[in-house]
Amino acid sequence: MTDGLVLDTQFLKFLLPELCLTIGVLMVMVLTIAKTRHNADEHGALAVVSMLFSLGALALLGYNFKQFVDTNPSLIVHLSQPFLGGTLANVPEPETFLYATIRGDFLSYMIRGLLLLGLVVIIPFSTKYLEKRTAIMGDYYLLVMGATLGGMVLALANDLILLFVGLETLSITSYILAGYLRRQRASAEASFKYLVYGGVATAFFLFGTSLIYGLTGSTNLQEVTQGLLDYSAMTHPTLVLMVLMVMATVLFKLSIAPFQMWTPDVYEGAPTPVAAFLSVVSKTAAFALLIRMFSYAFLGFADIWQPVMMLLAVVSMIVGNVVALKQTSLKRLLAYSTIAHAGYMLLGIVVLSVDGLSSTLYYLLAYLFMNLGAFAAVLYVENAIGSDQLSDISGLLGKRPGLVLGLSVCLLSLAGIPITAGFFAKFFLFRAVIAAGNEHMWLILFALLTSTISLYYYLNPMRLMIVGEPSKVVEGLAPSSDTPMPLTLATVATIVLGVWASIFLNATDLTARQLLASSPPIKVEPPAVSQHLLIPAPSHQDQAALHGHQ
Amino acid sequence: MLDVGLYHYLILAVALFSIGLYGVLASRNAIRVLMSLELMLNAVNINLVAFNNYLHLHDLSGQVFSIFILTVSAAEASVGLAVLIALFRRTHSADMEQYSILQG
Amino acid sequence: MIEPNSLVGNSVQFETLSNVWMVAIYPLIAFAIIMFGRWQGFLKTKPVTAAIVVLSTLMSFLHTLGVFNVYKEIIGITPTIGETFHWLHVGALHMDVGWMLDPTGFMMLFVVTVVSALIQVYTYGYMEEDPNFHRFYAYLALFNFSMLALVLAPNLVQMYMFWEMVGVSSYLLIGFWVSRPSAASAAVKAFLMNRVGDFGLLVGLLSFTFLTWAFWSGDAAPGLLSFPALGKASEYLMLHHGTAIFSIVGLLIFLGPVAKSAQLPLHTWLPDAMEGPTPISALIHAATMVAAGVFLIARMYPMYNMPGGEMIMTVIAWVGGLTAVVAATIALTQFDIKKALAYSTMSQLGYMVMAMGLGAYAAGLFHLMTHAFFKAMLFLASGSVIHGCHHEQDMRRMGGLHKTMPITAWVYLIGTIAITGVLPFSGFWSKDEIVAAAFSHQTLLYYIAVGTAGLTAFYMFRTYFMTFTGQYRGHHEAHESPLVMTLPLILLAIPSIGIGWLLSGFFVTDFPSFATLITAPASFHHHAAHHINWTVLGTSMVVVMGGFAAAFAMYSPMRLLDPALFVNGAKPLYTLFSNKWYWDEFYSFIARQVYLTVAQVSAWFDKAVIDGLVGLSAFSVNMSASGLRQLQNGRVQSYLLVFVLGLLLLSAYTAVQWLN
Amino acid sequence: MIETSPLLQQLAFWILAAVMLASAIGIVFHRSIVYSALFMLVAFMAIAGVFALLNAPFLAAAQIMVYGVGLTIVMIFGIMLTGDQPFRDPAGKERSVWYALLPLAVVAGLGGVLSLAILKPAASLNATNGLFVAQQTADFWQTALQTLPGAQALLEDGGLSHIAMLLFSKYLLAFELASVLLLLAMVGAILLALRTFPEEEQGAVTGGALQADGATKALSAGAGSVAGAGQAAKEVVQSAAGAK
Repeated sequence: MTDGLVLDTQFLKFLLPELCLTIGVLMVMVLTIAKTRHNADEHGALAVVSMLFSLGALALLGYNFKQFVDTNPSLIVHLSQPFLGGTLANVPEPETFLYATIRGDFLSYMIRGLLLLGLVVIIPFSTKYLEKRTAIMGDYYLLVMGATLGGMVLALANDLILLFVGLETLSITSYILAGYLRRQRASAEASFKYLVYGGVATAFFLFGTSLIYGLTGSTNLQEVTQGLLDYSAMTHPTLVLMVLMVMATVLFKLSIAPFQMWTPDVYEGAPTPVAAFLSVVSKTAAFALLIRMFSYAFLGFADIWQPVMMLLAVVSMIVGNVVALKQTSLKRLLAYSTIAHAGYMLLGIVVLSVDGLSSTLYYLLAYLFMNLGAFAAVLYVENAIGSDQLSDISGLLGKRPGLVLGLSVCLLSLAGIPITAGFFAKFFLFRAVIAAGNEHMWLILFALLTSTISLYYYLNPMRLMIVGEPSKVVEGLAPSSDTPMPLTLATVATIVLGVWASIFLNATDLTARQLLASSPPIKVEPPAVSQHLLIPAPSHQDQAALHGHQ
Repeated sequence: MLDVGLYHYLILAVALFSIGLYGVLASRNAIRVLMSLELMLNAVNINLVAFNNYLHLHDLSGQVFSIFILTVSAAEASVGLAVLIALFRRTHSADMEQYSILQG
Repeated sequence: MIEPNSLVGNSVQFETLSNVWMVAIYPLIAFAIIMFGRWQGFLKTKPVTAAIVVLSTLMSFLHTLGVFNVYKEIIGITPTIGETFHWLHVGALHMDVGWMLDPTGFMMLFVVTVVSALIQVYTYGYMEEDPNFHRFYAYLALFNFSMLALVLAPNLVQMYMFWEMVGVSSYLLIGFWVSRPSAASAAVKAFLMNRVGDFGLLVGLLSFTFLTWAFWSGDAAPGLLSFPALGKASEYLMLHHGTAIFSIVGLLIFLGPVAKSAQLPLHTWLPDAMEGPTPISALIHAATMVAAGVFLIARMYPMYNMPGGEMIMTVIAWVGGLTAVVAATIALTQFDIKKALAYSTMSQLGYMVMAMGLGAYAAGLFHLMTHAFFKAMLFLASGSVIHGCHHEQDMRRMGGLHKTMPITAWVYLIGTIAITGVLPFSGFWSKDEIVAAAFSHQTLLYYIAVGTAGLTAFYMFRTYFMTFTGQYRGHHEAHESPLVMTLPLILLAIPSIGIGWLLSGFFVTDFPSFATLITAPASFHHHAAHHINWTVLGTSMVVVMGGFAAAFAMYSPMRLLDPALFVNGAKPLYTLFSNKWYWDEFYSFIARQVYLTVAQVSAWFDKAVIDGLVGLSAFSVNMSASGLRQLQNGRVQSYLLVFVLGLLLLSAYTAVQWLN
Repeated sequence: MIETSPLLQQLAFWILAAVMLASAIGIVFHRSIVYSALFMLVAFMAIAGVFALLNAPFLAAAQIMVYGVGLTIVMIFGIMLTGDQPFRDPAGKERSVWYALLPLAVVAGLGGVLSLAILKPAASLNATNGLFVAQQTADFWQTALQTLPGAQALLEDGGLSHIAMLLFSKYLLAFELASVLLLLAMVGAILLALRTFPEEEQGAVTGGALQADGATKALSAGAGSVAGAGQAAKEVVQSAAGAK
């Protein structure tokens, strides 16, 4: 260590998207300072441009991906499987950079891509919302980009310290964002609640992390994983508390019951685009954290956290879906729906299989668009009628057909109605859980039951908007057929993702396989070729007899 | 008893953490809540430095971790106070009981 | 299935074949242009809108023609070709999308494109005054797209999707005049009736899929529910689950066609759907949508027409036969010209379904084809009459229109002769084959078929005489329709006259006959390509002549007999017929009485067990929702308390797990 | 420092621990919030002492700078800005006693479980009191000083250069991200605490607020200063690295 600083600058290339984003943050900041009068559009445009640059950089990072493809021609076959058929034999080892504190695996690409994608959709509709409510626009972009930066670092971190700093960058900027409309009491209150709750959760996370450090003497995730393996066979309460304390914080970020109680209050009080950000971008980053910690570092302690998380996933589904039935505010309803969806997504991770992980990643992708679409629609509704109460949106179809159509598609997708992405996400997820073993049937039972309950509160707003008598606010509204761009984008993506699910599933499958293949304790078995849904597949003789004449 | 070792520091940290947690859970004054939060984070720092000193002297990454926690918690505290000021402007009270218009 | 890439041929030919799906895309493009095109001026004018749609249909027609030529040249006339892509390939699930064509599909493509194109031309004249002209054309294009895509579907999954789309677009078209309450309710009725059928179809498809799941899973398995593999899958179903299950599944699927082709007992929507604009009646209720039901039966033939499927076939035949006769009797008493034609459509569809049920695959589809032409023509002619009489539909206020509307009268007469099945006209050839099939299979159905032919002759000539002969009884001066409406009529008259003898293989021997072109896939009952059975022909001719004579006696200007004589003489029968066999009343009785009774009983039951399971679970969901909301009291400190408490409970939970 | 006599070290620990816990309890329970803030200062100083005992002199200094100075001042600013009667708890209707008892039970439960868990002997490792194997035997430091780089660094300059090296190599990205975080927190704190922005003046909310605008600015400056203190700590490190 005392040989002086020798840095391998290779890692800078890998961090190109983050660098682009940081430059964007600084540019927006300079613009904010330089201009006496804020112009929301300029800032927004600058933010979106830097996001796009960042996304482009991420795409450029295909360089190691491309190398891999060049050396593995079978990958092309794999990626084009929906059209050609074929299988992938092996996945590449993930790379690490900067003293192994950064991990360049497919998961980090995928999560960073998701985060940036989410933000690109969020920023345009944020502008529309905030410029009506506050004069200070520039700082918003600054903060929201900073939060995303934190999330991206979270996704690529291979070190507990980096993980922590990324997490806190995301969290602290989120606290500020939740209170962005500080002149509104609700917004300030949401921010303060979120901060206190998040602060305590952070303390718990750190306490658990300090125990990890105590046990292994390292902060590097790989070394930690190796070090914890020595303890994985032991039954000692310190280990349980260590795992549970870290878990509580991660699940708090995911709003899994019983760590979910902040969610509805914060979503309701925060500005709507921030609520969208928290429910999509922040949650995606939290999933990265969850996967890093539990599908990797704590894999040896699966017998501690697996039953607990299964239980909590089910509890979240129940709590989220049941309490949503009683909501009268659309934003709050979406907050509870978020809790329920987090429960579903958690299922894919707790079953610890390639399929499960892959379908959770696909679910995240689908969820990103359908939930952003729903939030965008709610935001435009709020902008139009100044309220998100269910009683006020009644009969909106006559005045805002485009909005109602978009919101309906997104709600149907959230409810899991066929041909939308939400349906396929649930379908693949449930399939993966079933395939992981018969002992998980009770999870599916609860998932199906609560999905049925959820139909009511997803369809109720649609019923009100489409066949309800126009409410007073709606009656006074001038008709307009405008369909805002972000909403259209999200709606179309919701359908497209559903129809072309195979392509995305191949990418998530690759990611999941690489992730679980590189985690030391559990060797991943090659997935069975024919995983059947309900009825056992026929033997080979049967197959031959059946298709012999074709 | 007097032979102080790692476990003394760990228990000290647990005690500090618990007191801090109680302060967060039970204080009525919002500023006191923020102060208690800082106590909890400091407890973690004690843990980390103790571990580093007693178990893992091959490098000082425990201390580095503490420095980061220190930095971040300072940022968190200042943001917390700023939020509190904004909230106080609307409610004219630092009473935690007042901060509950969002519910249900 | 022969894949195009296994064909020897030049690349142009290959391209032509593999681009067949474009046939369905042209109307979709037209729809998109009209619906979403934001251009003003030129594109918004009515001629351009109409031209875009007509052109798209013509493109479809020409493309079909081109494909047919290539197809015929390089692979002969009968095999099935197609191309599919994996759409969802997850685990055992192989869901494909793509296209498939066989002679039956080609026949449908030709009929749909030709009839649609002519109707779209006609629409320009009929709907010119309508303020929502553009929307109407957009819907027409959408409907066309759905129908063509349905025909091209290579598997039941894809077909079901477009089946639903056809339903939706027909709903839009029937309810086009939304301001008329009767149109709106007719649209809703059509939609609901079709929902009943579609639900049966969906349940049938799902149960078929699950019962034969093992067949469709595995690496070498064919795409889910693909038509070429349907026969094997049905054998699998029969082998593993027995005839009873097989028949139930088959009949559930048959419910789809029952509703879509307006067969008993799900037929009541079709006459009501005449509330839509007349071109729609011509398009949907003569040539395309209702034919989709028959087409589905044809596609399901590998399943229905196999050893053990006799039960299904019998049910299909009888449903068809009964529909034919019941609809014909109702048509006897109608005074609304469109309603009369609607019941006649139902009756003719009954013939087709009966033919399919009798195993006369080619005959049924042949009748579908000839009927599409002459019935579209009849509807359009009736539209022309309605247009000329200033939206008058009651035949009692028409009459003598032969003088004022000669072209319409002539084509209507041609259509009438065609539908009655008089020798050289197209209806004769196809109906005769069906009657002959009934003759050789089911004597009772044969009598029904022949009797219905007589009834058909009577009511069709009745409408003709009432409308076009005698004195004009209306108030406004009638006038002939413009050329844009009469030209399609004249063009449709040509196949109505000629297509029958051209394709019957009887007169024109160097052209392949319909029966040799269209053969049932994996047919079990080989219904021999029959020669004209002179007994059958003679009998039906006599009966048809009888029907004509009766109509002539009662409704021609000579008035040899007073219809009232019969009306009063057979009062109960007349009442029954004119009240449409009380089907509507029956349904409202079910809806009102039975449903109400059931509702009361279940209300009692609900009350009795309200403290039981059902009430309790709803109650508990409700209460737990309220309870959980109570917990959400707004205090962040309580939330944190729950956080820590949760953590403690979870560690206790883990400890307990460890102790076990 | 390592050679400090064990007895003195132990005595110092007990005194610091007692002071720390007592003042922590003072923070939570004292009726006056201003006293609480002062107790906080004491607690932070005691923690700094503990750091010094644990061979972390740099951390002890940073603790005094960031917490002892910066944070306490910000808290006092906060108290001044939010309490009309800072020496008393906020008035309002009385809370039920459960609001104190229930947290107490839960926290006692958690503290108890945590302590028991940490102290529970681990059977499979030959240690007497828990999972963490304390290696400090008599000759531990002798071997450590010869073999472990961390211990050597402690002996050399209290670990300062070692920490600096870590920050600028292994934890470079975390370090840079932390600066972005501080920047954003500063922007956020100013944004949230400032009463009005120039852009907002026309729509300024009137009435109610008790403070002068100058006080607000002082607070945001204070908030900035805490963040600044973090930066300052880093600058020290930076200079140390430079010196190296």
